[in-house]
Amino acid sequence: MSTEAVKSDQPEFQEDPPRTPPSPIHEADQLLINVDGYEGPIDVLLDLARNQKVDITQISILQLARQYLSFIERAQELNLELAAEYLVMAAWLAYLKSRLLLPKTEEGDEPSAQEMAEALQFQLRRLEAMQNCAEALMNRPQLGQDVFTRGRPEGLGVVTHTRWNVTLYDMLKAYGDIQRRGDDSHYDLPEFHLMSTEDAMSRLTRMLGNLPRKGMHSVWTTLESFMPDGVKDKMYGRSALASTFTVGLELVKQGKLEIKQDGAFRPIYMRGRIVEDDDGGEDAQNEKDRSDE
Amino acid sequence: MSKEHKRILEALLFASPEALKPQELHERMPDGADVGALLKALQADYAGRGVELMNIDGYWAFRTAEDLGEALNLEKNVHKKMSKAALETLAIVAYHQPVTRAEIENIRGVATHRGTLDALIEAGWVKPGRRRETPGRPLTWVTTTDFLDQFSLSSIMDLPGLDDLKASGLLDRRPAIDTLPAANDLFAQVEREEELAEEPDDENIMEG
Amino acid sequence: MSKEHKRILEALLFASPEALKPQELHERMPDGADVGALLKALQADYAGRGVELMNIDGYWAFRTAEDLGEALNLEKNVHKKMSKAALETLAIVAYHQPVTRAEIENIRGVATHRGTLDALIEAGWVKPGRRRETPGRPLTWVTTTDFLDQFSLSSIMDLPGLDDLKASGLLDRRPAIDTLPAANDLFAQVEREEELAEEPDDENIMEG
Repeated sequence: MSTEAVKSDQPEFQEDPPRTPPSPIHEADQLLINVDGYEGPIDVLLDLARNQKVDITQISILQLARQYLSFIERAQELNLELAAEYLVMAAWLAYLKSRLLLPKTEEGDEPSAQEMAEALQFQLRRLEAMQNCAEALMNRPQLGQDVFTRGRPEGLGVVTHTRWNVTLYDMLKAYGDIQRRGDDSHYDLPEFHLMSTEDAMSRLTRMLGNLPRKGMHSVWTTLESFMPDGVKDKMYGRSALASTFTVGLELVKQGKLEIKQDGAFRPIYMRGRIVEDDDGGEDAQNEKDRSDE
Repeated sequence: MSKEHKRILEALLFASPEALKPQELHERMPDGADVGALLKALQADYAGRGVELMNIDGYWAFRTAEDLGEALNLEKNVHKKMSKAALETLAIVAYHQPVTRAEIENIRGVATHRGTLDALIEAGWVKPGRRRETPGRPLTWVTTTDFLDQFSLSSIMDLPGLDDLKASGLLDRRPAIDTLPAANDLFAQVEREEELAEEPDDENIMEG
Repeated sequence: MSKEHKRILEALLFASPEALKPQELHERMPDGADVGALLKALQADYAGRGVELMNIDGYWAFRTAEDLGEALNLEKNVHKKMSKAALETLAIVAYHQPVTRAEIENIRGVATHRGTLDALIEAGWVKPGRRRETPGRPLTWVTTTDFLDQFSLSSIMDLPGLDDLKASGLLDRRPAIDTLPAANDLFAQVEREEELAEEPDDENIMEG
């Protein structure tokens, strides 16, 4: 039977004569016209198989292969560019065709031609099933076309209650901060009753002069013993100590005093170093004048 | 009155983005549908349900039942911290109320952002008081009952006074050097003194 | 099961622009409401009406009844027409999910063009699933809840003809014709193909 017969409006109830390969040129050209509409070689094969008008499980793989190969041949005659997969399929079908036509031989592990044909048939059936499923899906009632959501939903509100993680302490602390900041803006330096280094200098030089002497040097005397007596004000006491020690160091630098300490936190001893009465007196006097300024 | 017609009417009213007039419904319904009777029937079907068919000024639409408005909202609790500026402003309003915005700024020593008072009003802790009868008649601010609730105070008089604050150390502004413990051995105090000298830094951290 | 609870649930589902999960409903329902039972009861109330309560992949929403599509004279929201390739791919993802791109290509017997999956993802019908724990850890693709909503399906178990396909073994994702002795993958056999094909086009092969 020719393709013309298949294509004609022949009533379907009429028995088909035994199938022969359709006129290759015609069938191939028909496919080629449509080639952009196909989703690859399996799709083409599926279309060919459908044209056999039999249950897809009953299709003639050999006939299918011949039809497909003539389609490829025709495409090449016409210099049509076909995607690679069409050529791969052609190669595979050519191979399958030769295997199907050759007498059966023992081929070891290789799948038989029959198995390969069944695999192709499965592939075709599966794709057909998927195409049918796509159609079935699209035939379902669709949202926005057949099924609708509420046209104007009121929407669901969210009412947020804010819970403040604030304690009374936080607020009082904040108030305290403001008060203190207020203090800062007119902050008077506290007046401390302290012994200045100037005072310490005059005290120390005076006291050193009064110390008993032995030879060229006065006797070693503890730092504490130069401190004023009966000081109640702790701050004053500490400043006196610091200032006297600082002044002591200054006098050491001037060569008028010697300081020694036997170890950390051990008592500090000082003694005057009277080199010459005239010079020392002069220097001391100068120092005094300067501090008075 | 066909059941099928009622179904179509129901679906139409449900899916329509606008409320529809009977005339509009009539145009969309199959021929021969008695829209008026169908609307009445549908309204009766939905009476007392969570959704009701409402006739608003001649337009028909489904609406969730009015009494359920509250129930449809999801209540969420959000825990928030208050900004330092807000806390200070709150404290000033609490201690100095009624107090004007200018006075708040004066006490804080910085300009108050608009949002700061707003946040306190939103929190429900501060509300406008009377206008001060001075030039410009500025609005004063006072604290609310919610404010007292938040801090478990029965009245504004329960706020600790300045003296209390001082006594509790909240207003402490003594220089660190003053806070040295009495000690006879000055040299033994060196280490301890160093520790205490860091105190002003700590305070800065708290302020920051 | 309280009538009041059912009213609230009904109103919630009506008012929500989106389908809601029982968990979301539970959050908004009064304490002690048996959301599951209420949903069932409500679904029964609406069965056969013009509006029905649908369960879409565990999300619940009111929708107009499927069978009224024709009768509803409403503005249709027609989405962009999908290509044959996209529809085929959608069907493969739907019925074979989770499915890798290589598996889709195998079933279709053709390399998938870039835009094909993209269009489905853009439509919101397909999304990436987990990676398959096989060499190369290929990404799988699955359908979305929106896909089910679009086609009025409660779950992928409701896909038309699913059981028949399963029974006939056609949901086997494995490649079918890669049992070719010399070729494990048709499309990887460039060299062999060059031998066999008369006029191979290298570039096309690479692109394919």
